[in-house]
Amino acid sequence: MEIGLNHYLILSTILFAIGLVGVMRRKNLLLLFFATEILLNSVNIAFAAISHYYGDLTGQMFAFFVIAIAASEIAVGLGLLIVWYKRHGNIDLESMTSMRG
Amino acid sequence: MEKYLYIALFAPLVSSMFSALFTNTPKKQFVGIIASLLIFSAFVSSSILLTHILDGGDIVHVEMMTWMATGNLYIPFGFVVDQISVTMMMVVTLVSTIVHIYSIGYMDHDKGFNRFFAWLSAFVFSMMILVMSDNFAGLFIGWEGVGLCSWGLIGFWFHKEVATWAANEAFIMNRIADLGMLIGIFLVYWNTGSLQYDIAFPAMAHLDSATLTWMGIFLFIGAMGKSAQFPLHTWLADAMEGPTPVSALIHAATMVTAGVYLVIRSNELYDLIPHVGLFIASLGAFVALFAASMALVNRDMKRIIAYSTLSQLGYMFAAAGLGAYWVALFHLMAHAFFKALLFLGAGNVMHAMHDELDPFKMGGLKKVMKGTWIMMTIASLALAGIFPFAGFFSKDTILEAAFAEHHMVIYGVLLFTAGLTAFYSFRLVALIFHGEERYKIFGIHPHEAYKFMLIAMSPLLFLAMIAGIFQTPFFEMVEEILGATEYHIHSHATLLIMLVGTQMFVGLAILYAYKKYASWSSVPDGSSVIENSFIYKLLYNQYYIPYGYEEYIVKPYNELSAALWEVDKKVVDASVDGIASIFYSAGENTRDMQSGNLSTMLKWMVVGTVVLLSLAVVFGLAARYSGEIMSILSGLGV
Amino acid sequence: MLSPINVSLESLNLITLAPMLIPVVGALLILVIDIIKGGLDKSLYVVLSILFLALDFSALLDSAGIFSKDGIMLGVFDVMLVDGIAILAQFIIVATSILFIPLALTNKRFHEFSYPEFFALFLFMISGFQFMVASDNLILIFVGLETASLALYTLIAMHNRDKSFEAAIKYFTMGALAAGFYSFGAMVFYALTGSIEINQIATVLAANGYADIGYVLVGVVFMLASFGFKLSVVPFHTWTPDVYEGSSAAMAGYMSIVPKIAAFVVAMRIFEFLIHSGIAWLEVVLWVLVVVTMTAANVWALVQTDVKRMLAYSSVSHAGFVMAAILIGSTQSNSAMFLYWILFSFTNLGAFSMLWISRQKELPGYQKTDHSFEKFSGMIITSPMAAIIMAIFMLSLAGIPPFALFWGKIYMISSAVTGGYTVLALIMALNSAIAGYYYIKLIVYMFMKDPIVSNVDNNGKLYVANATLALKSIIGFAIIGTIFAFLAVDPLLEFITAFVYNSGY
Amino acid sequence: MLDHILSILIFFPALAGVMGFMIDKGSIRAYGVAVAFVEFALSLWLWFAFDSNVSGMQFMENIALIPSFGINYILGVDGISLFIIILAAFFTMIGIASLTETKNEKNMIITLLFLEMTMIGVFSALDAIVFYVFWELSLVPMLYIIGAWGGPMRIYASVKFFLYTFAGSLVMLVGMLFMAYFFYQATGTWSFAILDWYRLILPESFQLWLFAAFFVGFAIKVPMFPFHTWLPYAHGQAPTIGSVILAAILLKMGTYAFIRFSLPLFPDASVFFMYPIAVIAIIMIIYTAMVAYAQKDVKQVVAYSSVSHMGVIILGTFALNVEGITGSVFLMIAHGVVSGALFLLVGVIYDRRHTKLMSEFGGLAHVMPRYATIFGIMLMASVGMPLTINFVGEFLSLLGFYEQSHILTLLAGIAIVVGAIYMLTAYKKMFFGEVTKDENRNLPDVNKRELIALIPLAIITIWLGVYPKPVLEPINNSVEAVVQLMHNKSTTEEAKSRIPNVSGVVISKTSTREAH
Amino acid sequence: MFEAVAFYLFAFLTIAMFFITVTTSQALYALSALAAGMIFISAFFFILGADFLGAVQIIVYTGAVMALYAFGMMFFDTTREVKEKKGNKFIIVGLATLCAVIIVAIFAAPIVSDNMLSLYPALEGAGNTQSVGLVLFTKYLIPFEVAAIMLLVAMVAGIVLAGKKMDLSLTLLNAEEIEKMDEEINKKVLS
Repeated sequence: MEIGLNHYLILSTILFAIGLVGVMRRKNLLLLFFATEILLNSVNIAFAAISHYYGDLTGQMFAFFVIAIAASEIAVGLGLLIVWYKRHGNIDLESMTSMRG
Repeated sequence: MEKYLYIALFAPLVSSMFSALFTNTPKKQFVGIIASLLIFSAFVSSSILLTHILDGGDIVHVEMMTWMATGNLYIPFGFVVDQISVTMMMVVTLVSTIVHIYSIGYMDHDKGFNRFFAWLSAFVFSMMILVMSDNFAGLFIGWEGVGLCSWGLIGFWFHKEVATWAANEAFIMNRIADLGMLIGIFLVYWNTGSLQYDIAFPAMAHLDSATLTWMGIFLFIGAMGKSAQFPLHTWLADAMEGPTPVSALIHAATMVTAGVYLVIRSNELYDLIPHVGLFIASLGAFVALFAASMALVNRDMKRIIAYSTLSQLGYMFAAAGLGAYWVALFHLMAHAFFKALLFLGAGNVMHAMHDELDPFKMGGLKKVMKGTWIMMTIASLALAGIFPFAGFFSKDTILEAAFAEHHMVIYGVLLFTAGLTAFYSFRLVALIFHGEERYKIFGIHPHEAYKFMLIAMSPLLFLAMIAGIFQTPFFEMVEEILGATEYHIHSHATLLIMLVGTQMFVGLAILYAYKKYASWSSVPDGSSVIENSFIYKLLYNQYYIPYGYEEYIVKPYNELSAALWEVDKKVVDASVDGIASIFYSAGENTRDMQSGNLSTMLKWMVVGTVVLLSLAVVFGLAARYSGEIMSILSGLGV
Repeated sequence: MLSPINVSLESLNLITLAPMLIPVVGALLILVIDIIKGGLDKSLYVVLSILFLALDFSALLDSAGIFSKDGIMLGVFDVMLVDGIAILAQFIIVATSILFIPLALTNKRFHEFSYPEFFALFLFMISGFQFMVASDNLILIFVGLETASLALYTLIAMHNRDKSFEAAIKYFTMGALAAGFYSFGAMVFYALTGSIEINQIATVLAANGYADIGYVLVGVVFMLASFGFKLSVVPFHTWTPDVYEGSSAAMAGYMSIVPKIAAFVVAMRIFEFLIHSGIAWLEVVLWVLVVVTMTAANVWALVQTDVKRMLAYSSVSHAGFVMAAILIGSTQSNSAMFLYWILFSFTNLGAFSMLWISRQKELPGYQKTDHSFEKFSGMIITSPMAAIIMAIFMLSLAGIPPFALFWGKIYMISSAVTGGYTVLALIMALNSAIAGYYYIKLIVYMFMKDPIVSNVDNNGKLYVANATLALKSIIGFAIIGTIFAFLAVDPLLEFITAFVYNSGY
Repeated sequence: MLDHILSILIFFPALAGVMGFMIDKGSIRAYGVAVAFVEFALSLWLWFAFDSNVSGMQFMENIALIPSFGINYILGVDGISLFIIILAAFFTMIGIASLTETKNEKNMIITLLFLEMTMIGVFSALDAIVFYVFWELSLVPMLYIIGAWGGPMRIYASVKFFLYTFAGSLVMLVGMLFMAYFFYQATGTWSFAILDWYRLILPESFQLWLFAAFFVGFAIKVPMFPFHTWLPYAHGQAPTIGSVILAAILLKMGTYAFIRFSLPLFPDASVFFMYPIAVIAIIMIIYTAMVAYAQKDVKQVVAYSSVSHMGVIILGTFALNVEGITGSVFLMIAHGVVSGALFLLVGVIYDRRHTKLMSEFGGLAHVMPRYATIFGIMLMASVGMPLTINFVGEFLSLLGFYEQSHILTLLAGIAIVVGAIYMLTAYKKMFFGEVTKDENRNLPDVNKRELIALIPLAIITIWLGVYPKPVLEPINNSVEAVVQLMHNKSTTEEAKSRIPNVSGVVISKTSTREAH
Repeated sequence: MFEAVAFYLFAFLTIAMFFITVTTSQALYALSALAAGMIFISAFFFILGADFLGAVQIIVYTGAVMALYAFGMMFFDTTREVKEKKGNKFIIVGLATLCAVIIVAIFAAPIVSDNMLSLYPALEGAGNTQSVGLVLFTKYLIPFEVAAIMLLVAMVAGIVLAGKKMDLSLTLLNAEEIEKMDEEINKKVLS
């Protein structure tokens, strides 16, 4: 049984869906950030696979930059969480509803 | 001659404006005098014009200036003095001069003395415009002008609720008719291309009869309002709330005859449509009888006279409708004299009786008011058509005309009405001047009017007596434009029988009235048998027509108006506000979508994406399998 | 083995990089200055930023000159793409930034402006946006976008109070999700075409005649979601009101303009060729999104009680309005978009600046939020000039002629008319009427209600408490631009149309 | 200076308004009156310099504004707009002169000056966008006037006024953009110039849609049934000066626009929609007259009467012949004068009693005879008494429409009956009877300041009623040009027959004149 | 065959790990599962011949990112069980199902890739790292540099946000308080 591009794409999409579920489900911001990591990683698999099957390096490049972006996001995201945590002692998104309507 | 025309026309205007200057100042005697003088000058000018016309002079026709000119329409302020208008001018200026002088006495103690003359002269001016205009638009100016002045004068004592109510009623009812008139004018304009009499009337000969019929009907609707013909008659009786000189001038002698004037003026039109003429005549005859019947039982002196006016207007329309324009015009003139006299006499009585109007509360006044008694009696004789007074000549000619035209029903009705006329006129005279002095019960001390008032009335008395002799010269004067039909019964015997018969019939009616009322002694309190009979009640309540109007027109109008206002607020406006509030409440109801909860926000994003994704997939699959889908669909026969 | 690659420097066309690098240099300079000597006054950084932005602007002028002579420029291995719309967008970005940065010079002290990092990050952000618009390579777009976004999140948070953290976190989290969508979308396109350059994607797709329309649409959907987030298209807009409310008024005004124009340009690049290839689905979906965004945002704005939040929703609505340009996809509509956005930037920045100068630190009892409507009651009595200026901004936003936005509006609606979108044109017009209500609401408060007693006593100082000469000049600039926009419309229009047309849009 | 007199007329008040900020509060009224007087004098000069025999546009100005999009600053007047401009200047002048409002007087006067700019701008603009600019801009000062100085529901009323008219005009704006686009398609250049548009003959189906789009904007402004409900609120809540200007000038924008845009641009559509619009006009006339009758507040009576009269104006406009359109233009002026005066009069009593409920009055003719007299004159003008200004307009409007439909004119003519009913009833309630309320016993009669405003209006009312020629003639000439244009442009058979060919008529008219 | 086995094995493992990550209530489990999942993903990269990427994945994620998260977790004290309010499961499950359906719909059919041009083909005879390096420093030089800027931004942002500078909010202090604070700082500097 040959593993084709489609297998990877389906895998990637399943992981993406798991990430989405996590994004929607998580109330703890740190864990929510985990889910966003999953989103980006799932796409990376697809990029690498397409890159492989097309014999083209662009996909790997994209994945590379996605990793960089993910890393940067974490830095900023954790910074924000720390600020919030210092003030409120929690990182639950339910506590952030001072603005609404 | 133009000079005299302008004097006749504008002297009343000057008088009015002069008086108006003093509206807000206390009574000034000179205002009345100057106004009377100015009106008199108009009378003199009219007389000069009359002699000019009588001498066979040319018709005086002037165009003062342009009023409206646009597109095809050209309306000048143009005035014409021909045989018809000069007659009307004479009537108007004469009666108004007398009424002005009379009013100086009558309004002596009134706060609004100056204002009264302003309105009265304004009325004369409007009336002059009405009769002198050479086109329909000018006629309409006067037409509305007299309506306005009538409103101001009926409601002269504006602190009285009834007076102002009557004023508004008169104005509004006239307006209904004016609408008809306006439509008539439009018809004339769009069919003949002009509103000038001398262009429009000749042009009518070429029009088809349906158009002409409509024209005639609409113009006549206008006349019906102004002349208070059924069913627009109720305002006239109510208008008696105004000062009596006003009733004399406006609601007896001049304004109410404007409708007759219109029909006479449009004789060329009505000659072309005899069926409309017949309708007019029939309506006239009906109103003559109808109004007379109401006068029989009424207990208001002025209203009785008003009904008699109405009745006489019916006569005039009957004549005009039958094509006897000159007869109508002649009766109009004669009627103006004796009816004004009658009203002014009634004014004297009212003054004497401290504004008491119920003749049953008077009686025996001839002792204190001899002059008035004589005048009113003669005026009533004239009204009844007793030889040799004015009424005989004019009214009998109408009867003759009806007879000669073989409209026997009309003739019969008119004849019968003549008897009724005689009866109620002398019922009134008898109740006021004869019998016991019932006024004493009410502690009133009557006195005769100022002498100058009586003197002022004397020309009318004179004319009421002798106007008949003008019949022939008048006929000769107007035959040129009103048709030279003399209504002579071919057989002299028939004529004689008719004349004598009529006179006897009328005489009997007078005698009966005297017999019944000359020795009246009590004030009826509504308990007698006759007062409780159906017919009495019907007549006394004016056939319940005012009641009907109140109940079925005024009240529904009020209610409908109130309802429409509700509709305006609760349907039209509410729907506008509703649309606005749909947006607003949509905002209110959906703002919770923005719950402020980050998780919800993320879900919205995912939901949006998934929805779009599903749509995309559906579309993508449909595109991919479009061939198959089409074949399935076609297999299903879609 | 690998052979060395020779690349001639000229072929790199490094000039295309100049505008983006200038702010980077500026940012680094600021950081270095801070390291050498801390505690310097904010005015120094403000002026430095303005200077670098001015340099940036002149570099852009240079690019514009080259563009109008030689047409589209590619540079650095064709990653950079400097075409008309890139230049226009950068003009808007840089000019708005120049107008924004003096707003730091407030009378009162606010946290973010006291630290040089703010200015450094600000300049980095501008550079990020510039990269984003000046490329058709999805990677560079992504990286530029993230650079700018990460800086922006920090700038918001640096306002340093609970609401701003909340705003920053919300924005950040949703931004992370949007980044995921973006990368997934890019992946689909890459899978379909083997390329991540928009031109190339368009070419490949056109060559196979959109055979895999389903896949294309999946990619489009994810791109729509990701740019829908940036452009605050309903239902991806939910961050907008909270973030605007949480950040300082000045920042909110800035956010309503600059990130969006950058996103618009990219959206134009991505969606325009799809629209032109006649994908009915995209037309319908965009139509619906445009209409829903305009209308729903307006409807929500109606019920707001805070002016800033109201303006946030109004910005969403304006963005929806401008999105129509992408849907219509004609030269006229794209020009209209830029015209609209230039005029909008003046007006909106002015409006937010007016809020900014009235910002208090302690809220009196009648005021629940920073800029609640009650705060502005009777402003015409206590502070007439400010009230009139604010009213003019509101009228301009409502599209009352002859103020700035009206001209953008008619040109945009006209493009809808010309493009055959009659119903859309009507809806666009009628949305202005709905919007009228909430703009008028502020005018009602300012002009028709009685002033709050405490404000009468201090002569309306409240409304200009934060004002300094710098802020006043910015507002003066904005108000003049708003009122006399009709004089500038014609040259602007010609300039924009030429640039847009020559870029092939 | 005459070359730019229109620009001067438009921007002089605006400039003066800006300068007004520098004037001290105590002196602002004198300043306002002076400025308005100068403006009025300028407008009279415009009339003086106006050549009545020319039917086309005069004092044209043309400055490029956004040439690439066909928007240019084009101004001009003809007989149709001339008198409304003068009326606007006149009413601003007497409005400021008779101003009784003392709260924030300065703001009020400056606002009025801006309003004057927008009003004159609307009537002299010959470019659709410039027209639209002033049209919309005029809402803003009015919004402020109603909202800041009005009655208890002023904010609701002003916002309703603003949004309603704003929404309508936006639809019109889309129509304008379509029109420009069609022009662009036909000629290859963008243009919003009305005179350019006049040359464009559109197919009927396009005309119908565009007519409808323009109609929404105009109908709300007029206001036509069922879009009229903002008006009673606006009038009911507005201060006197607001009502006066609203009734006298702002409402005329709608009817003016019908003549300036709808008729000549879409002759076939005008004919097509003639009957439906006439029916609406008749509903306006009768329905609102009855609603007016049901009012308890005298200002509401006058407000609803305005709607009723506007119905007659609309009817005259859609007579589509010279008589009717001339009549409707004249009636615009007439209604401006009369309703303006009536609102001033209501303001007089409101200033004294701070109520407008008729039940609070009664017998005022005893205590305020001069007031009663002037009110009476205006009342009679309002009900269309001949020799007052209104009659000329009403007569011509109805006369004109009679050519199109007899029955509808008959129905519309009910105006003169129902108008009399509500007006006379209101007058009776206020002025007749005994004085029943003690507060009314010692009311002062109209004072000098009020007379300054009212006497000229009374004089105009009578003067133009007796001698309308100086106004009627220029209107007539311009209207003839419009009707001729419509006739030439119309494409359908029905339109050709409905719209008269004036050129033949002009000759015959001169001949009839000579005959006299 | 080996490839298939490896694919399914790692696919199963990644899915399982990530599933644990999003569902577990123990933060520590989640973190560990995430880290494991990241490593398994790098396995795919190796399978697919993207050695460089695989290495970067392990270094960056397991090395840097996870370390960051771990620090964060310690800071936030989330080593205990995380209590999360459960939202509406229906929405989540529904959306997930929809996603799944869509996935099947999308990728059930193969993507056509006949006319695919390889723009930047992996060089024959060169290792993956070399090829990547070549492309990265030519074509993607600019993105690379911009990524550097981005990391700088992230660094600055992280320092600013997490550092002391945010401890005292000038935004919330009024003028007098700020003055007092400045004085204190000056004193410190002087002393």
